[in-house]
Amino acid sequence: MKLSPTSNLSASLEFLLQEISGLRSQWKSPRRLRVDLQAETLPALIELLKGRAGFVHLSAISCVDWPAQNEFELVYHLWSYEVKVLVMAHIRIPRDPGIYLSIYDLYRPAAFFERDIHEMFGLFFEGSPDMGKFILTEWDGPPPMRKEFDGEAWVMNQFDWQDYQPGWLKDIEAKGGGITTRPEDVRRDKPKPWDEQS
Amino acid sequence: MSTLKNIPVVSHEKPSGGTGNLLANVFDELMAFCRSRSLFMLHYCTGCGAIELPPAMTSRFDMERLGIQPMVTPRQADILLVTGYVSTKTLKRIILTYEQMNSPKYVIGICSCTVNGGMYWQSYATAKKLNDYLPVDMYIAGCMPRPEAVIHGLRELMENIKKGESDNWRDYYRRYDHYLGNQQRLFGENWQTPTDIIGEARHYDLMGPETLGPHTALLEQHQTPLKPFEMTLGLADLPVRKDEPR
Amino acid sequence: MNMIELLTELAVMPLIAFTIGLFMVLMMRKIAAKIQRRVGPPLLQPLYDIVKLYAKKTQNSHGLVHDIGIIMAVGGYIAAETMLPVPGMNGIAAKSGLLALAYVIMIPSLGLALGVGQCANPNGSIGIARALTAMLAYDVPFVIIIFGASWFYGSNNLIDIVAHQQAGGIATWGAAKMPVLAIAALFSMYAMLGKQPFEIYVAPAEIATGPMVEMGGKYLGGLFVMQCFQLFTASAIYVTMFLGGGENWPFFLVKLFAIIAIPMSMAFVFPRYRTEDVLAVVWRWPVLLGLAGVWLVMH
Amino acid sequence: MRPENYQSVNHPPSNEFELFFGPNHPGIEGNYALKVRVNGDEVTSARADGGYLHRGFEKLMEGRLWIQNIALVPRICVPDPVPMEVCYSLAIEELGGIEVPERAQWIRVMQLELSRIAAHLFTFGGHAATTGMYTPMFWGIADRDLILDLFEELSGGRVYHIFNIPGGVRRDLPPGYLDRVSKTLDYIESRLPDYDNLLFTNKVFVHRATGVGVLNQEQALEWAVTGPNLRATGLDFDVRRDDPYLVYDQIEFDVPVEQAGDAWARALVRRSELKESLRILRQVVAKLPSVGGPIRAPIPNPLAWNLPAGDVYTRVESSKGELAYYVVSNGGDKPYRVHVRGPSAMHAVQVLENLVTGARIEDVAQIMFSLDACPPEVDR
Repeated sequence: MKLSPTSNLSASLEFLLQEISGLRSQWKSPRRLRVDLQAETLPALIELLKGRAGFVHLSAISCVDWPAQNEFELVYHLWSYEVKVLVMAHIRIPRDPGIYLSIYDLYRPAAFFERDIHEMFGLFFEGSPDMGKFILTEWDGPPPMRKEFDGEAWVMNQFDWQDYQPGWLKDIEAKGGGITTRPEDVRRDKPKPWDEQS
Repeated sequence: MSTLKNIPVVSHEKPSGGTGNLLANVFDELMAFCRSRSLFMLHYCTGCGAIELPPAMTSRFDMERLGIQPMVTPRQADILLVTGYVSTKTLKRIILTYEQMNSPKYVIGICSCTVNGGMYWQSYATAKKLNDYLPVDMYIAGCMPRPEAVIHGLRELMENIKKGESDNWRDYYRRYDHYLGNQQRLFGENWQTPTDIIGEARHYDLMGPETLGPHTALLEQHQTPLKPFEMTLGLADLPVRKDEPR
Repeated sequence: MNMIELLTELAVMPLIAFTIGLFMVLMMRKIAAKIQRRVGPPLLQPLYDIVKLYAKKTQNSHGLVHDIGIIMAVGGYIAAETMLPVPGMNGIAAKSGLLALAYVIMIPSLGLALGVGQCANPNGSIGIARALTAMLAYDVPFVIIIFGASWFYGSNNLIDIVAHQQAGGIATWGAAKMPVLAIAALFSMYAMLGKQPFEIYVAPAEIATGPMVEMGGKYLGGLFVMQCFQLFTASAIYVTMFLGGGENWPFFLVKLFAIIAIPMSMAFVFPRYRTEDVLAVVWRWPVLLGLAGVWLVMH
Repeated sequence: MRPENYQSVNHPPSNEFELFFGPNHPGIEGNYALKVRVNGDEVTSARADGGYLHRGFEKLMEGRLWIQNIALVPRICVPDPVPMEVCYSLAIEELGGIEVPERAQWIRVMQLELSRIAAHLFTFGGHAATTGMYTPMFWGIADRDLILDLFEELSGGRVYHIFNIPGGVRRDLPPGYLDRVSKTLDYIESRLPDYDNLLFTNKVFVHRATGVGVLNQEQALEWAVTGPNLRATGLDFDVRRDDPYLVYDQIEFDVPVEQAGDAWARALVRRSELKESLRILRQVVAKLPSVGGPIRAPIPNPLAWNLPAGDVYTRVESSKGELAYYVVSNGGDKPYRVHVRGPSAMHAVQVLENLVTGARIEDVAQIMFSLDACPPEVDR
């Protein structure tokens, strides 16, 4: 069954998606379909979308770290040039051991995104052609995009850039700091300069 | 925009001063003048600031009327323009580039990020103060400085060169231990460049009190002798496109 | 001619050539600036550049051949200048000829090839390979043109050639007598100067300035000096062969600068060819024109 | 004059050698590197090496307020910063359910198209310079400066405007601004024939660019090529028209398409897009005076602004291709995760490696510039 951009588009796409078990879909806007599914059914969904609905364009693979649930969320953004809909397929995989399957055999661009996620989150993709370092070749710390990596603390420890102490800054600090109005001091009911309409 | 006052420059006598030879002084003046009027710059586009250099070089602002022109390789260049934040990976290349240049050479840090990290102060990937790693002659602050500001900064550098004040390149030789220490702190103990700065300092009689120190001792300890450049970069296993279906 | 006079000429002729070459470089940069809608460099900019480069304090030498290469590059042109008669000075032009000149102006390219070869930079090696290919390209029509001109003038000696042309004013100039050959020679000279579209060996975006990649300080200064000589030599050979040589300095200078301005004003609106395109173009048009010119000369 | 430690280097004899393009090389756009293995004149394999411009944007954004990140995002693509601001603002607006006033949308479209023209003028020059012709670069960048002047008048910044904020734009247009926009457009339009004469009908340039870096449509789709590079392979697709944002559905414009898929086709598509952008801008200039109303929707105090939890994927058409932001909020005052999908992330790595392999040395730089790859988008 080939889809065509018709008015019953959503119905036919949803009909197609019923073939995947345990899948929840939700239209976020006329051209954005959010799909939540089990990690093991994702390859089936992607094959279905690419083979039967013309979703040939892998826009991106995003990774979100949820340390509280001890999970990584992977989001596959797929676009179809024919039906003009973007499907966002959300899956969750455990952070430990943090291994998932590559979709490189279906989508070539996945190689870049998977390599990027591997560098930034330490999530390994089996079957991806190159999991070597690309951006962080000079970095030997933990994967920086993980939530437990505190970049600011690392910077404070590594660099001594904060020895810049000009006189004017000392004056301000003597008066109690650089920010004269703290965010929590701003009263919400009072009109703000940025609320003015021109 | 300001010349660097807070970099502790080791005081040294001007090489031309005190010889009493009028002809030599005139000759030195002439060379300083020519140096100031002919600046070949190597603009390493380390960051955003590189986008304001093409306007400064091309028809509207036209740096060439001041004798400033872009050059392509570090061997030919006089000024190293570091245009923006320097990531750790770039900083290594900047240092290699700088050491390949022929003295007198000048470093200009453009954009606030080279001064103190700028808006990337909390970024794990960027080095914060360029003058910890290289002797910076001039900072042009701004995010990003306009072409006018860049040209103004270069003119100030020209003035400094003409007066013989801008010679921080000697500082790199004289205080190599200091710079090497900062580099080692960022890149690890086994950091080494292909250029033998200590040997050059000895050869050209540029040794200073801090050329040698604990960090250069560490360098000696970790230094591997310069090897012939191996013609392999680990590319052998890459797929060759021609064999793949087009 | 006594010995002292000759030695003086040998010393002065390269100096004059260098000075004229400096202004030719300036003119080239000014023409580029005008086409590119900007101001361009100040009057003495080429001189500042060279003095600055020679005033560098540290050098990077890659070995003896590297040094010799630069000496050959500059020395070859200095030798060439002494063989080119200029108004009032003949140097050793009487003892040499067009053929000797053609050999001598190949020396710089070969010297550069030696020097760059020692640098062992792959970019430089590619660049010099391209430069030698370009030399091969423009030398074929150049030799044909030399042959035709020598046949026409009945002499290989530049002093004779100049005298022959100056005998009857403009009507006896080489360009008036053998216009086809003159056009072919202009084409060949354009290729010899290595400006776009023939600028295959100094391709910054492709091979990061080719032969100059490892040249810094005094080495680059040597190349800058060589460029001045190169511009003068190319222009002076053309003027001597086809435009009546130098009867007096003002005319001679006008002719020199006018000839060199032609390729310069065309260069900045062209991209560069690929290497094989240079061969294809230079071996086709100037060679065909040259052969036609030789045929016309011989009949 | 030789340093004492000088030692000569012996090279093993070999047909093959390796060349570094970059990170500091005029044939490479920005701070990026390409290692190529060359046999004779032909590239046998290539490897992209990025990360020189890595600042960890996505990490930095997680540590800053929603509104602070507006100042951060344009830095992701330096030659074409406006789409970055707009795309990020669109994401926040979608998350927060903010309706952007119509006038603000038109002003945004005006900025986007001005920025596209500026970026394309920049690209032509770079592309021509890789083939040794520098005049288009001088002309293009000087003409681009006029657009930067317009931006400067509008926002105070030449390159980074930070003019779009969630809810709309920062300020209304200055008086007489549209006249000056029109004047600049007239000037640029009058310059187009010059560019055609200089570059687009230049036989040597056409000869150099034809058949270089050929990308057919199948490959383009396979490698997720977007934007002008995709349209140069014959696929008629534009995010502005097919996944419309702002008021692009009210504007008439064509999507220029070329079939050949080589460097020349890509240059031609950009050339035609320049004309279409001028056409869009003329419509915007004609329409803007009649669109009244506010320029900014009321937003809460941006220093204490918690966006509702959720995630959103917004994309816009930048001058390089499809630009997308995936923004996740967990209900806090800072983004929980921002993922930037720069168009060049595809073009500069896989596509470039593949196109360069089998090409010749003199075409490597041209392929990179004709793809209009922007390294900071790759590195972020």
